Amino acid sequence: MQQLYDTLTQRFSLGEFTRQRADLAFITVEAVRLHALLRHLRDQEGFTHLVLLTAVDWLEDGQFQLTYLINNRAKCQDLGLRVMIARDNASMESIHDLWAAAATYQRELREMFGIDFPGSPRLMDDFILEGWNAAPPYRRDFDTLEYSRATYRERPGRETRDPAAHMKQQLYGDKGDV
Amino acid sequence: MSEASIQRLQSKTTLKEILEVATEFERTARDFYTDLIPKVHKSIRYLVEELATEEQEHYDLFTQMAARDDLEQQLKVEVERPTSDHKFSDCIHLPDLGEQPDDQAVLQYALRREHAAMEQYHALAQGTEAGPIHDLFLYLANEETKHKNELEKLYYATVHSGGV
Amino acid sequence: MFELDRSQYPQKKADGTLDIDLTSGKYLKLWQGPQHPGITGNMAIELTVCGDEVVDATTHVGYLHRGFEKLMERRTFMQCFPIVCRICVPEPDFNEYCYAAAVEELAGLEIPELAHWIRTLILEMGRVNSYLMYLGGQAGAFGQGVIGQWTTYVRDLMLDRFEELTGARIYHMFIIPGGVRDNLPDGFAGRMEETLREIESVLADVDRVMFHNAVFKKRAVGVGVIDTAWLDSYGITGPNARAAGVAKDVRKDQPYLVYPELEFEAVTGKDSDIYTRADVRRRDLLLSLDLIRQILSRLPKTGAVMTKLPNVLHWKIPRGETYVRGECSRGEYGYYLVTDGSGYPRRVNVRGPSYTHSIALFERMVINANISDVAALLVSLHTYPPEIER
Amino acid sequence: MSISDVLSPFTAWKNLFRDPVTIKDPLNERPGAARYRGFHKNDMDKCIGCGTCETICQNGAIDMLPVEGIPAVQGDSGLRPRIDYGRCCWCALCVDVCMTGSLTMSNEYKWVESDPDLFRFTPGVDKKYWDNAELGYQRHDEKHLMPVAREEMPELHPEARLDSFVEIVQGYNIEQAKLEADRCVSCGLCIATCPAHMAIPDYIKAVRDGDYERGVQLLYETNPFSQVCGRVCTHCCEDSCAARHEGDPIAIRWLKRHIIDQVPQEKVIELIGKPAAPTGKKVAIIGAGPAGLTAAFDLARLGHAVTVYEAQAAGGGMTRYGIPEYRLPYNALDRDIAVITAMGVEIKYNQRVGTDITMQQLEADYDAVVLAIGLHQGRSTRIPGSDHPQVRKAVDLLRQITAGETIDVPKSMVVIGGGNVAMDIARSMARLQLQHYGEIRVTLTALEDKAHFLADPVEIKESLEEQINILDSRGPQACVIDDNGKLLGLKTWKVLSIFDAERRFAPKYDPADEQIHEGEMIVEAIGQMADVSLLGDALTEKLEWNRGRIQIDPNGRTSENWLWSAGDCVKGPDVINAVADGHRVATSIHRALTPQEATA
Repeated sequence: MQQLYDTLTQRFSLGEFTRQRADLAFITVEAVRLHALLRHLRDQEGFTHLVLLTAVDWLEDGQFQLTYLINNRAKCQDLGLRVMIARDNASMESIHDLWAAAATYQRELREMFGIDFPGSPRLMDDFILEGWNAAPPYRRDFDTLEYSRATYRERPGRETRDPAAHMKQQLYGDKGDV
Repeated sequence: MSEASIQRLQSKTTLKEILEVATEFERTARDFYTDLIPKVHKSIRYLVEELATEEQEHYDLFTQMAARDDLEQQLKVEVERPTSDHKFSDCIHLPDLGEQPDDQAVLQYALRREHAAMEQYHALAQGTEAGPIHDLFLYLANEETKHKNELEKLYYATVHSGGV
Repeated sequence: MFELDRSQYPQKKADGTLDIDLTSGKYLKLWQGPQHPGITGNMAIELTVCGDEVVDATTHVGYLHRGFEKLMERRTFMQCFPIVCRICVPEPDFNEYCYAAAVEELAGLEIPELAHWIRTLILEMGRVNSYLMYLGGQAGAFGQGVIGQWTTYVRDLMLDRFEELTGARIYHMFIIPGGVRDNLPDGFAGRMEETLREIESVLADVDRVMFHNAVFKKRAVGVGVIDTAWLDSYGITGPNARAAGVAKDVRKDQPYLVYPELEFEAVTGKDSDIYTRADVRRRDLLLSLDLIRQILSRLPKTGAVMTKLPNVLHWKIPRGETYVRGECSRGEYGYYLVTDGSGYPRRVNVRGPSYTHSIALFERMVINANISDVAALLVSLHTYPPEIER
Repeated sequence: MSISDVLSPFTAWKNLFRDPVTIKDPLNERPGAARYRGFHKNDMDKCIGCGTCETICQNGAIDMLPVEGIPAVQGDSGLRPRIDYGRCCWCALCVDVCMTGSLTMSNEYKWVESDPDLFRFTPGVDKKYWDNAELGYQRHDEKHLMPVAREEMPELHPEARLDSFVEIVQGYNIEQAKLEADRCVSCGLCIATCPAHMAIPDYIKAVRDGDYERGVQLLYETNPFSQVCGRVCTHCCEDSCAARHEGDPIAIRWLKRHIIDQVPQEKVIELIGKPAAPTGKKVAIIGAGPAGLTAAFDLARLGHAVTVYEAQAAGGGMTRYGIPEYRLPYNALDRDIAVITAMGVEIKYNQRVGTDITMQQLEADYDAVVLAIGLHQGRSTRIPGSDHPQVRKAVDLLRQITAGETIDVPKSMVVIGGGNVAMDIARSMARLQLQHYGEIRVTLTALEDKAHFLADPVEIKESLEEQINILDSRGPQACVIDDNGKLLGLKTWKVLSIFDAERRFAPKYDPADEQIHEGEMIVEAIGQMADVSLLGDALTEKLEWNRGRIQIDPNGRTSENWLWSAGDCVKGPDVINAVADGHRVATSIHRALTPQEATA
């Protein structure tokens, strides 16, 4: 994988390289260079299989990480391309022209993370969440617990005690001055 | 109560007479502890007070016993003099605990005394045939044993357990 | 005009949308699912038909969305373990394996040898279950109800084996981060052998009644062909790819667990139609039976089944990311796990093979198909909706 | 396609003659597999209500609730898990994680009710037909979800420590401490047992997080003697630790020490902040031991002017003058005391109340007085010969060693007693013997048998390592003195039994088994008492007493409203109890000194 990275750096400006396993590495790539790099990897380096495309929300950094995982079956290699994009008005170039299946991934990312992929087919069609009005739910700032508390009724009759607090109340507590 | 009292005890052989000495034994002990109360440090006064109360209870018990109707006949019965008599009578002596004995000294004295009493009543029980008197002595022996046990526990807690 | 290239019909506008007038009365919108018996699981297909020919199709998923990927972000690494299996009902074990392996890799845990063997055994047992269910479904899509009755019967025997090994029939929750929960029970291999023989005997019947059946062949041969050129474009893996003649099998391509030590060849076909895909799966099922025998005869009898874990209540894993895959009955199953040094996963992304098969690929394949073949086509892609929407 | 493809499907007809393969009556005939994860069982005798099952349940299916007839006691919260089967997913993580092994699963899986609320039940309390089921899910023999063995504490080997008073316990390094802290399940059962109710799970979490400053703040919330308690606390918390049931309890004491070891003293002072504004009230404290100084610390932080009167030349009380340096180095103690004095506490050393200043004077000069004098007087067996000058008391000798006085080290000696003080003096004298004569000849005799020694097991283990000749079940009878008045040794009888059937002290001796243990010196280490002579006769008479100790109310106040008493002298010997007592009297005094706001 190091060899591949060395080859690629001669043609592309690449970011951080992380060797995860002998057959898996991650490379950070600038958003503008991604499409060309993917095309090169697909057509010249044998990474013909788009394994998955997904996003990671680094809320504290104000960034989304898009991960394009591609596979070279012949060489038994997996390469993850990390693209960091701004979280606000997040937008990324579509790759549906490289892999038809990418359109589905991009549709889901639009729905779940609110990331725009201009030009991607049927991007604005509801994918899973038909009629969803709240914030994109896979963003880190969407609180599922709070949402479910606000949306659903708690089953009545549930209560619990913290052992330490219960023991304090039962065994010592603040008896006060007598 | 020294030479004379030993003589007195040795000369008695009927149950009635032994019982009288025993009652006397409890009475003198009670008076001894009662006199001791104001002399000891206030912090251990509770100990002497408890001992005095205990002896008073025994004294009361003996008095009640002597008053029982069924004893009247029995009291004339001759009883074999117990072998532990000597120690028992020893304990009637008022010990020299000094001017202001501490808790350990009081406890040691009380323990020795209870031990002797316990043996004495056991021996008396053995010396009487099965029947109410026999049971009574056994009961008394048991009382003294219990008291002694309590004192030993207290002794252990007071003297031995502080050095953890 | 249909005699030439049917895929050119209906014509499309420059922007790729259909050049048809839905109000013309020539077309009909037809919904198949989510409760249609020919649909695999809770999904729906919105068909636009002209006569009995499909001119457009849109798949609708989301009936089963439980947000597992998000739920995992607020569960500790061990707490995620019981929920991952629920992502895929008929073959839950790949979730357990991929999740556990990803966690172990990022946490730097080595698991004992015996656990590798037992994990492999479990995965092959799960594959058998999944294929048995598929065979019944594929035959059922053509109206052959009896096949499903037979395969369900032998699947139930395999569930008994699962029950005695793992303590549960459907959601096994047995491949735990750190290893597996226990060794095989006494006498397991013998009872498994009986089960395998019964499955083989039923499969012989299935072979006669389903695969050597004029009706089945008539309906399945030459229908629903996947062009090998589509494989990469649509991310096609597993039997769907192998039936097209490409020996894509993670067990061979990127061997994991104890597969390097087992003797087998990837099962392939060449016609890439519904029949071939069914046949590839039938033979793959027989291969699994063989693999189970190989495993049971070779696994270590004793040894640790789990490695020592840190206290799982506050188990933290350093920042990192990885992807772990396995070959499930439907293709490449994978977990992309990102950790951030906390006690919770930063992101878990589940790659189920159905994701591309049943949406992008299916929507393309179903064009110009006959309405009566739609269900069979979908089943032939062997898709499970829960792994699409996770 | 061939003719056989038309015919072969007809082979299906053979099944016409087969029996159905379904089980006719599965509800009655089919037991779950031996490992089946069925309905829960909970063994009430083993469950301690730690709630770890609730913590791990990812479904939120478990509630911890009080149960009639199961009171909260030390080491058992009295709560029991109630499971909501509307949520349970049968993953059995609760069984795997259970700290006592009480929570298990049966192989039963059939339960029919018309009322859905009945599926919320407390296993082991709500009786079910599967309570006695023998089969069911078994977690693997080795518990995997957390380490059960304590991280080993680095210690000096006997050879390395025997000739000096260098501290034996080395303390965890950061990595070891994290591993040990990692084992804690944060159930908090220990908090109730700790006399000072320290925030144990929280400060252990601080170790896990590496946040030592937070750790120090947590320690100081409840205990200004972390250096001391981190080394010599009786750690009764560890007896309540949930981890002890299936492994070693968490080394709570060592983790406390680890925290305080990581933060420099100046930082500690900075972290706990400045005291409140002066209130103008004055408090005198008699005795600079843990109880007195804890009270002093609290009161000073509340803004009161605190003066501590200490008879010895240095502070710490029994922790300094009773505990040998190899267990508690003086500099560790000094650091604790320095933080306390940094709060403005004035300690007057070498000031013996009763001699240098009277109680009456203190009563007149201060708004409140705390008596925290400890137990510095040794008890004697008072066996014959025990008044010989070479029969010494352990506390006196230990005090002399600490004070650096020259001790006439005997070539051979006998220690009477089986408690920690006996071990302390035996081990201290052994070190001195080795320094002086190059060999150790210390015999320790105890009334108790080894199984009932009062000393900590680790003390006994280390004493044996240090060549102390420990003889158990020996009752001292007399100190043997020759005609010239020279002490020869101790005569003991074998103790046949020490307690009677009712666990009461009733020693039985076997006079036939008599031994004489050679010794130029005999040290009595059987017990201690408070020297209350400083009170004077008048105050002694005025005060109420309770079985030999000054009577105090629950807040530590005596019958004299200006006088409080705390620590060993009223509660018996224990550092952490003394600290707790110090807090108690400080709170009480603060309330007494602060004008009460009128309540509506």
